[in-house]
Amino acid sequence: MEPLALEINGVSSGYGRVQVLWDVSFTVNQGSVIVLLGANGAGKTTLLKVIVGLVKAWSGEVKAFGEDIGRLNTARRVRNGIAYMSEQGIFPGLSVRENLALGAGRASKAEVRERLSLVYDMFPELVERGKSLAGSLSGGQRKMVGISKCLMAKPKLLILDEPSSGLSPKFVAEVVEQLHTLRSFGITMVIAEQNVSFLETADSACVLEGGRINFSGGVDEFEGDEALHAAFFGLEGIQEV
Amino acid sequence: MADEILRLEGISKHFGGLHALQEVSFSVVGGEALGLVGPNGSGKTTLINVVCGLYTPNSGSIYLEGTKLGKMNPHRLARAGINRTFQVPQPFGSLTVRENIEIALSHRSGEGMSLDDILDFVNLGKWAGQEAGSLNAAQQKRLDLGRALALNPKVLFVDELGAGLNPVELAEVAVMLRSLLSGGRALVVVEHLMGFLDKLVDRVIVLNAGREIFHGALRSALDDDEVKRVFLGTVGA
Amino acid sequence: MLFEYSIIAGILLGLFYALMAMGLNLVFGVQRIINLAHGDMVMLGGFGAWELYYGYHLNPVLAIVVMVPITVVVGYGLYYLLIPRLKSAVDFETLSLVLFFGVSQVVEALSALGFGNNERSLPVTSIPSQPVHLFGQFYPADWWVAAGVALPLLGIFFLYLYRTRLGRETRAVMADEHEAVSVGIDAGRVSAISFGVGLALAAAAGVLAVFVFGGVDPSEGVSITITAFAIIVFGSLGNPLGTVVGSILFGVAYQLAQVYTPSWSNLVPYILVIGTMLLRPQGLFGRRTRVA
Amino acid sequence: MLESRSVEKPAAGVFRRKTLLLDLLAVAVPVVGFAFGINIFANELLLVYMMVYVALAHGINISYGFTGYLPFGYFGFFGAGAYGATLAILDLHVPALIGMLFGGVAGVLFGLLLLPLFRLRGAYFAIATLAAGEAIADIVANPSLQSVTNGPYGENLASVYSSGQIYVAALVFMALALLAVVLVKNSRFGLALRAIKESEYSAAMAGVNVVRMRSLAWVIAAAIAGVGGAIFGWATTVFYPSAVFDSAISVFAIVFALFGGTGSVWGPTLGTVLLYGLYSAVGLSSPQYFQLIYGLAIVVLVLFAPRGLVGFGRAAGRMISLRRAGANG
Repeated sequence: MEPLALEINGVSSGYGRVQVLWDVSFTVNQGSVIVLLGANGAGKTTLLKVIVGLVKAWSGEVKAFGEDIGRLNTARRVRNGIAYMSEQGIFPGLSVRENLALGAGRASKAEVRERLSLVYDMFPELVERGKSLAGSLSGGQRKMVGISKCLMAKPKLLILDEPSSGLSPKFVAEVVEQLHTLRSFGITMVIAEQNVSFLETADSACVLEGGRINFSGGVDEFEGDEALHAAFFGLEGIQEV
Repeated sequence: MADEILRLEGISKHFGGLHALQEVSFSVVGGEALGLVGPNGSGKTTLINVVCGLYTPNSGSIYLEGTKLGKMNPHRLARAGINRTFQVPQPFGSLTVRENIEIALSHRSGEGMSLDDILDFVNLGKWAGQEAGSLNAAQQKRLDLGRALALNPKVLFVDELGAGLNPVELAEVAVMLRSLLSGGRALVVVEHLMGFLDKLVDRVIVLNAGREIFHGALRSALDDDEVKRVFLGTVGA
Repeated sequence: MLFEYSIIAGILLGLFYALMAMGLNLVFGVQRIINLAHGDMVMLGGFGAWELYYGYHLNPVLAIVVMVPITVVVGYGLYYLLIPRLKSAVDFETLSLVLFFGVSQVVEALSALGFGNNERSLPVTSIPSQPVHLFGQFYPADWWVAAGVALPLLGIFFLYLYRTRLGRETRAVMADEHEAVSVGIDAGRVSAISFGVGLALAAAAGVLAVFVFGGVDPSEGVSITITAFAIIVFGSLGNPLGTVVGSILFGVAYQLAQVYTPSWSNLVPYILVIGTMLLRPQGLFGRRTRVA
Repeated sequence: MLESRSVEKPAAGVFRRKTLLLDLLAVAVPVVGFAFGINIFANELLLVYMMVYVALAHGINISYGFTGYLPFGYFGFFGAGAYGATLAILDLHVPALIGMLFGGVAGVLFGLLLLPLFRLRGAYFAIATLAAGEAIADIVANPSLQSVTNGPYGENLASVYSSGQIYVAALVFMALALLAVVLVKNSRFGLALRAIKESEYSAAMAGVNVVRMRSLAWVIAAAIAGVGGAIFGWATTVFYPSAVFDSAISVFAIVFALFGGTGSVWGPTLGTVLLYGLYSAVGLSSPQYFQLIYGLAIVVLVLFAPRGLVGFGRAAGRMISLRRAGANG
């Protein structure tokens, strides 16, 4: 059997003394897409940072492709095929071309050229913007650069933090479309989002609330406005008390 | 109708080209708790920072009990009766819990809770002699609250006191905050957890991108299409 | 006439100052460290040139070629010796300042012990020495040499920073260390190399400083550090191009002061640094950033 | 004291008796030591310098230890004090002892001039004060000011030299500086400073007048440096601008304070006595070796014991008591 792409086991973490995550567990199959939903402050970003090693797990286990990666630093995890797009996602002060080149890491020049042409095939808009500063682009194009930058690493596992942030609904639809394409290439993805539109491209979903997972399952189990409502507005969670 | 404690009129704040707050107005009366809701970056904390003197607004005015506040240093506002807690707690880590509260107590010019009352109220009596830096996050947040209470504020901004608490603790905190409303104090509560707000406030203001998009009862906010769109994305839009 | 003289002299010396300050800005940009020992590295470069000239009859300009790779390696090692331990400190910025202050004291003491306390100078014959006549004024030859050497060195530095993979990674770390780590950059290695490159730039400037300042002595480090700091603050911290422009403006201002109020001209760097910090803390080319 | 208040003082906490007693002992021991030390150790000038440095290290203690602002340009206040006192004595013909107060005033005036620098954070503040110190040194030594300061040619106080008076003045000055630290450490003022150091804005939200408290601490530190410079000048008798506006003075004071441990009353005194003693033994004949030693000391301290001797002692004490507890339990 193929190993799981990602396995999070009982992870707790936080900053300094402030605990943000409590005993979080979930798994992602290879080639599947999972959306981590939750309101702001629910701990989505922290969870992603734990996965890529920017924040240390206080306890628990992080495994990628069957290997325990908890002790590796971020650079090593990235070289092991995990690409990460932070909420900012780009180096705004560097050109688009430089952003993409940085994404490719240590790849050879020929390799970089090849990957660039793949990325440019996917996002033809970026071709003519190669020399512009990434920060000067529109919000939608910036996300394009951010996603392309990750693709330049030829990732096996793609971790995206709020690809919809700062985008108008029109651009959100575009990004969803792009991720849909990536999914068809068989790239495993973990997407942290507030925006439920991303469920369209996902196989499964987790809902984080107050640093804990309170729903986890297939997207088909996750239908109906009520459940979502509860997840985001948290009315039910506390009324039982 | 109870007396108006705090009124904001047309408050705007820009950071360079970023409009963090645009024409925000509201008021709270004594004994009332108002909820302040909105996604990250919607301007809630900026609003508190403006009212509590960390930022000067680019336009608009603030009235405390009917008197217009000019540009005032934060410590003057604190002494005048405006106070807050912090989203990320900011205790004086190398001072003891007791000293943390004493500092604020020494600047109060009127009646109010004693040191022991405050320690009891925020349930930190046992830790009074400990360095504040050694407390856990929830305790530090309560210490923030205790320090704010020491100055006997007329209006208190509570910034995400519920984050990271379990449902039982949340219910306790809600009861604790409700009890602060007696004596004509006003609360403005920033929170993501609607269930928590539901126990505490009647009225909410929803901010998005620095603008008020909804003002009214909490329950009707949850059915408002604009609010849903902001929180959930394209659903219902 | 004197005005034109000040402008030209200011530009010539400005190029030298740019080389002198660039390393300080690079180290600051990458690690947010203010290397208070920077001036002492400049001083060591001067002594290096002196030793190479009298020990091996090596032309000072060639001495730069010899010293640059050595300093890069030394800086690389020094970085790993000092910085990682400090990273975990609460008050990193102030402590790093104090740390490099200590380093500067050690370097100064060792140089005084090794080279003696007297100022040493190199014979002008080691470089072309004919004063240059331009628009009716004479300019000392060593100024032209300093500018003529600084300009290509700065050019090479900018090529490195903007045209190589390492340079690109360096700028990525300067922009945002977390983001850089997220694309797999080994930020520690990049920082260590930048630290070495910063020292190498200082050492290269030190060779030229022997001529521009008329000599080298172990106690000159502090004033060089302050001047370099004034320049990089003025031209915006973390902005290499700003350092070049800032240096030239500083050079011109200093020369104007030298010509019109010579006895007060030494105040120029101090006024520059305090004035910039109070009036425009982001410097000439910095953008005002949001505080929260 | 500093703020009017109608609330009753909480009984416990602010003046914790035991620490206050220890702190007062930290004043008494050095004062008595220096008062009688002169009978044992005859190098009077050295003892005067040492007392001045004890006070200076405590000036750094107040500024850096309690408020977190490190004044690299501390020598600027010192030199301003030396010149302020000298000008008062030579031009206004005040008695030398009163001249020392003028030194303090000069230091404070220079300090007030630099108040806008508090807009800057940590390292920037440190360097800006360094630049200010170098600037005032350049101004005082400028030949165009020869009619006022005698420019680069220095000053001569031989006409008012009195070894007895100087010694007593230094002793009293050191005692006052130490008392100031005890007061700061054990008062609401000190509590407010420590709060400001941790978080300026939350201190303000606790009602603390941040600007006033910080300025007050700064003025105390400046006054200490000013009087210190004045006594130093008086004791040295003939001095050049480069002797009183020497960045090494800041270095010494900072290293002594850090070495002993800031935020305490014992630390900077211990640091000064040990290191300045070492300096007098090794440093005077071969200053480079001393510079090397304290340069290395700074590096080692910052990397391995950022809290100084006192912090080191406390940590060791904690270790021992833990071991004991472990052995008993």
